[in-house]
Amino acid sequence: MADLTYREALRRALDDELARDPDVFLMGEEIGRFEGSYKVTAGLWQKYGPERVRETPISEEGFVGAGIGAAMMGLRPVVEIMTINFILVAMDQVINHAAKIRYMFGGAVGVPMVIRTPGGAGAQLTAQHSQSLEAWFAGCPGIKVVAPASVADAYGMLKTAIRDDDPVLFCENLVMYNVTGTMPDDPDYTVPLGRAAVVREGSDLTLVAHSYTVQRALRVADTMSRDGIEIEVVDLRSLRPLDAETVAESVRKTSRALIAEEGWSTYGVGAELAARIHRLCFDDLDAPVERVGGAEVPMPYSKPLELAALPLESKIEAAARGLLAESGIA
Amino acid sequence: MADLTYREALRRALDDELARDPDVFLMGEEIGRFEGSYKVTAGLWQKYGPERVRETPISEEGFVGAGIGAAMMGLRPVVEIMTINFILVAMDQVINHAAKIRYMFGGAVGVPMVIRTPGGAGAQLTAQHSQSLEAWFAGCPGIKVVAPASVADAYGMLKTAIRDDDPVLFCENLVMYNVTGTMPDDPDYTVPLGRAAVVREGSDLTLVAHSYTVQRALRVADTMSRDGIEIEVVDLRSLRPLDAETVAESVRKTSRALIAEEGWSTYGVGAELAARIHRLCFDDLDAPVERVGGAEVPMPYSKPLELAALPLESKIEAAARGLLAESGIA
Amino acid sequence: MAKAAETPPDTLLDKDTALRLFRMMALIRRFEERTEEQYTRARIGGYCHLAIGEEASTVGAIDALEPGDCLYASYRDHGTALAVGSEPVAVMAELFGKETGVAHGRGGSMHLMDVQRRFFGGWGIVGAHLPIATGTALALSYRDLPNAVLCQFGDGAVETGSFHEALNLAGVWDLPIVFQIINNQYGMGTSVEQSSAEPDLWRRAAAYRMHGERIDGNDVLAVREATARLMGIARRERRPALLETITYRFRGHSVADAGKVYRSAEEIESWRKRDPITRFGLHCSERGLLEQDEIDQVWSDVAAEVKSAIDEALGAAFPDPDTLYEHVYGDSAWREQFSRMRAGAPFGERGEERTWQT
Amino acid sequence: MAKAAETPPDTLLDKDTALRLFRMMALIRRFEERTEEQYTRARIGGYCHLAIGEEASTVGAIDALEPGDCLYASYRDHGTALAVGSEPVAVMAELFGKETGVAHGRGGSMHLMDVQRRFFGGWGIVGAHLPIATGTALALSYRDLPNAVLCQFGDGAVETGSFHEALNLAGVWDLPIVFQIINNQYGMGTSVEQSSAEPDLWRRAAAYRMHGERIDGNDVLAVREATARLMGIARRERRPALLETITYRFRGHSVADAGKVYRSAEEIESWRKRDPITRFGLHCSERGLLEQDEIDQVWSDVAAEVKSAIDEALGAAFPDPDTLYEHVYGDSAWREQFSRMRAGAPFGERGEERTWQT
Ligand SMILES: Cc1ncc(C[n+]2csc(CCOP(=O)(O)OP(=O)(O)O)c2C)c(N)n1
Ligand SMILES: Cc1ncc(C[n+]2csc(CCOP(=O)(O)OP(=O)(O)O)c2C)c(N)n1
Ligand SMILES: [Mg+2]
Ligand SMILES: [Mg+2]
Repeated sequence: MADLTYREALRRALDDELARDPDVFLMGEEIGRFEGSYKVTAGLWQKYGPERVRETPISEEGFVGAGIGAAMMGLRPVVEIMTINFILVAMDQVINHAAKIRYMFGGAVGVPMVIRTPGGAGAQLTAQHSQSLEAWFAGCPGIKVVAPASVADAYGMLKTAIRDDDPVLFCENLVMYNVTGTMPDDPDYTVPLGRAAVVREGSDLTLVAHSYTVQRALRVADTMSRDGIEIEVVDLRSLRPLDAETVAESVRKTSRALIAEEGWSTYGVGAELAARIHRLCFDDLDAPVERVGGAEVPMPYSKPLELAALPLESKIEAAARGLLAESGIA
Repeated sequence: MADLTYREALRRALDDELARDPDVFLMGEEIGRFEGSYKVTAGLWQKYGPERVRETPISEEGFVGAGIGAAMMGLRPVVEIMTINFILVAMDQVINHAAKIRYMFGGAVGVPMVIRTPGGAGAQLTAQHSQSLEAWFAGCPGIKVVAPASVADAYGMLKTAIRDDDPVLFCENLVMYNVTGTMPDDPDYTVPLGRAAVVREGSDLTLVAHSYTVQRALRVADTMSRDGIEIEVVDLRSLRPLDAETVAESVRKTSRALIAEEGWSTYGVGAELAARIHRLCFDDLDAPVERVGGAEVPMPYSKPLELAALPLESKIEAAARGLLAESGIA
Repeated sequence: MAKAAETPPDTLLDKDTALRLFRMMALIRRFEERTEEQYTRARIGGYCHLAIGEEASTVGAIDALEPGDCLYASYRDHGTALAVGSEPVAVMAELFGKETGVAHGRGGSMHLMDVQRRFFGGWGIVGAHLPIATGTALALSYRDLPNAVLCQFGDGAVETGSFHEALNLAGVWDLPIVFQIINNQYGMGTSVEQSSAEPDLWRRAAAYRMHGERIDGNDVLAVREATARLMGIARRERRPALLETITYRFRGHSVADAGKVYRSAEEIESWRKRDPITRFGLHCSERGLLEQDEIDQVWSDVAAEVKSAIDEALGAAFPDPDTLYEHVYGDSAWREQFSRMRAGAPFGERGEERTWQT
Repeated sequence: MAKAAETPPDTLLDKDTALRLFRMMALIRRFEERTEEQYTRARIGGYCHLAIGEEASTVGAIDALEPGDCLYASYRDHGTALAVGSEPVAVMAELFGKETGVAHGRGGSMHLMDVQRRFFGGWGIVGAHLPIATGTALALSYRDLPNAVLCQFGDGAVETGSFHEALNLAGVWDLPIVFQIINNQYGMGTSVEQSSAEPDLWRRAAAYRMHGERIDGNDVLAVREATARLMGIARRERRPALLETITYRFRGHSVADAGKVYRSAEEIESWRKRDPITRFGLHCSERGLLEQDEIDQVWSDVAAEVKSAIDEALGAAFPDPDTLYEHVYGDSAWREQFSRMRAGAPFGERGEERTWQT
């Protein structure tokens, strides 16, 4: 077991897969000489050369499309979109193309492509650079959407995603990059896509989150534990498919569910999850499922406003306490 | 009261607003000489000329952006995207720009623009031409999303949308265009955005839908009424904001809720609605909220497959009966 | 820029080639005419875009491909599929939505393809397949293969951002790809003059320091020569090119469009006089390459071929609705998981969990 | 194409103009330097893109605007805002996220604007403001106003689909707009040669039958002359143009980038020698337009101005967090409805419905 950052875990997964499979190549803006806008690809251009670590012009629509066309030939492109906000200019390629090709062509050809992209907010990057749009992609058949929230998952899921035969949107998070954690020593370590994980056990309330919000959830659980309230934290890990069963199992035990996410709640990840939980745990719930998300505003720049908009620990905690109160635990 | 088609109601609303306000202009592909791909703008180019009914090249990103820039100058562009599937190439303009400008610029300038676009499936148009993507937009602060399901609403809501000071995504439906209905004679008739409507009263189950699916819902209600089951049908009309209170009021009465939609259920309109209903009607529900949507596949071409994928009346009815059975009514 | 009049030297043309080209154009013409008829008989659904009049642009270009070359096309792709060598019956079966269709009935008219023959599809979002085709060229280059990509699209696609990004990538990365504008002079009802600030579309190539060229797209030999030459350069020198072939669609944009509001009867008539098939037939008989009875024979052969394609396709089975969830994802574990989903229910929900049936 | 050396005739230049141009460039330089310092003192958050070295391209162009002309810029916009005439204190307050900022603290560094002065913003998605600026030109034309739009963006934006669609629309619709590429030779760490198949970016204009021109962007007079001329044509003849101004950013892409991995020390040094402000100062003193003590006075004036802007902005109030939901929608009924939402809860949910506080 080694301690390293989320960024470094991703870098190692890329390095390992580049070394393992000559069909794997990276593509994106500034991922070479510049080492990636967030330095995830540092050193790989030097190591693998410009063909396998391909720097692109500012043409997301173009190079996501190029990734698709290369993947249809059996290559395994790992495309970096600098932040998820910019994927909107390539949305047609992702939704109308990558996700539909295998089906539309009757199974004759697939698109084994990974799109890596960080989302999230908190560094005053303002409205056009602070979004968490993953729920939209998770609503689309034909792609898989994952969002690792730990160092080990970052490594293990990225490897699995690269080996997957279908397009995978691999959601990272700007704030996660410097988070440290432990990683198994096993170089063959992989994590299957599509399975949620209970990352903290508890009996009083199930708190579900994904990506960086899992870290917030764990901190809230720690804080509340001091008051004798034990929160079970479920890390979704995958948004499509959604492992509602693991969540439901937890809720059946705790009878209460709170979902926290960085994106906007309305029509967000928590909407689907709340719908599922109510359906799967109808007779087990002591109170309706509660949600906390980012404030439904274009993210403002000014720090006090940004703090008011973010789903901070204090807000998650307040919602958890509200939920407990509502269902009779004061 | 006059009987006319949904298409004609839209055309009249455009005509009336063009006549009323010189700042209103239309923009889109084939909306002039060609009269619109689905003939909604028939005759308007002849009547108002090429400046006010502006034909565009195939450049959705370009002309949606141009609509924004014109709206920032105080004009009121009504932009037609031929079908909602093509809006994905202009997604960045809608989400990162239209929706954010007022806020990002501290309220100094707004974007009074309407984007009209039909969605829906059923005519074997296949994967890239059969989607219902409105939920994604409805998840974004800064825009409003509406989807009229009747002739009168088509007319009244389009007028309101054009007069609104913010960007409105106005979702039409390919199958709706030929649907006929009655329209009030009042030339000043408008319908406020953001309010759902109970379009059929009933006591046994609340069936919520939007756009063309409301028509399906009404047919299901008629059918089941013959067996003595009375379904209350709520037409959402607006997806953002979502009038959850009108829905909840109905569910408090019927104790059962089923949501039907043409899009994919997972992370769809029904997800948000189910989450809200459970929250607002926690103690009133006899069974968990049920959902029916389009099958989660890229739409196949072949008729038997397409029929299997569509949320047809038979499937809605089966779900309604299942829900009634589940909550003790056989 | 080669001029429209510069028909390439006849030395290129032997009898076999003449027959092959003529036969393919005739097959496509006949196939399209019967397709229109099948559409009006409601055996074909969805959109139906015919390319009657554009046969030379399609056939001339595709005839220039070598084994291993890859092809992309727009939704106006019936002729493309036939030219590539897909079985007419498999193409017609696709239009009928049958399981035996080239895409097993999943794709329909706009999404024909034949991956075995390296035809990577018919695509429905205007301009969007250009970046994808560019990626396939990137794969050829990455794997150091000696082939190139031919990417066909309409004049309307030239105004999309995808066109710009794809051509720039191909240029800056030195990719083996030829972009062919099948300029039929209209995108639906919009003329090139109305949609393009530079109506000489081939000139757009200069923006990418790329070779650009316009030729008479109703001259199958000119198209074939230019495509062969440019694909040759793409294969050998990894230099992309933009080829504009000027042609005309006799029918409306789709079967739903009469095609008459935005263009005059005279204009249509003047192009009918330049019918690429009649013209090539004349060319061949003038040069003694094909006799009139051979030409007649071709027409009756292709008519029979199309007829039997229709008959056979009519008899084929529709896909089993139970296979609805197949091919959403590729690997078998996933396939299994998803095949048990209940139609209409949220993703991942199992049919057997519910007592009632849909 | 005008050559870099062709400095326009000095007759254009009177003392007032010389002083105004010099003063504005000096103000921007000083402002940017102090901004960098404020950033390192953590008074400014988010990204911070400095345009030190690019002052002539900004100031020369904006000085050529007439009342009623409209301006768009990219996120590298501190100098743009100042050149437009926004108060330094309001700009600095925005960078500090204060309520008195030009966007009331909502926009920050990348989204400065001043609608009163027709500066329609600083935009963060590369290339995406080009279509928007085109729409503003369309509005000018629709309303038959005698003005034009100046739309500035970086060399990197030229490879986006938005560039292509915007220029084509402007061309085919004859809109009054000048597209100015502020070519600082890099998009982050990527050189123009690496990202553009046609590195002479001005040549891209030909693809839209548009006038294209490259000038020395470190020569404030050349920039001013070319902009004035092209804006004049845009205003009078409704003809768009593409203007490329070659310049260099001395700093990294943002404050987080040292700017040294992708370019050599020699290269940076060689450009420092062409510093647009020093150069213009020299030009003015050689021609007797400005004395050295006047130049010194300008530098000390702008230093004082920036200092007082900082001091005043520091003292200003932050926005009230209770105003978080203001300006999401415009009309007051909506505003009221949304202002009662509970932060973090799904949209439309009211705070007062819950017993507990956030
Ligand atoms: C992005 C996008 N916008 C609009 C459409 C609708 N549409 C389908 S075909 C077409 C015209 C295309 O014209 P052209 O590229 O010249 O091809 P042609 O039909 O002439 O073969 C349009 C606008 C689309 N499919 N995709
Ligand atoms: C669509 C999009 N892709 C990527 C980015 C990230 N990004 C921000 S600035 C930049 C470089 C832009 O270079 P250029 O246009 O030359 O402007 P400069 O920074 O040199 O002023 C990139 C890639 C973005 N903001 N938008
Ligand atoms: Mg065409
Ligand atoms: Mg630059």
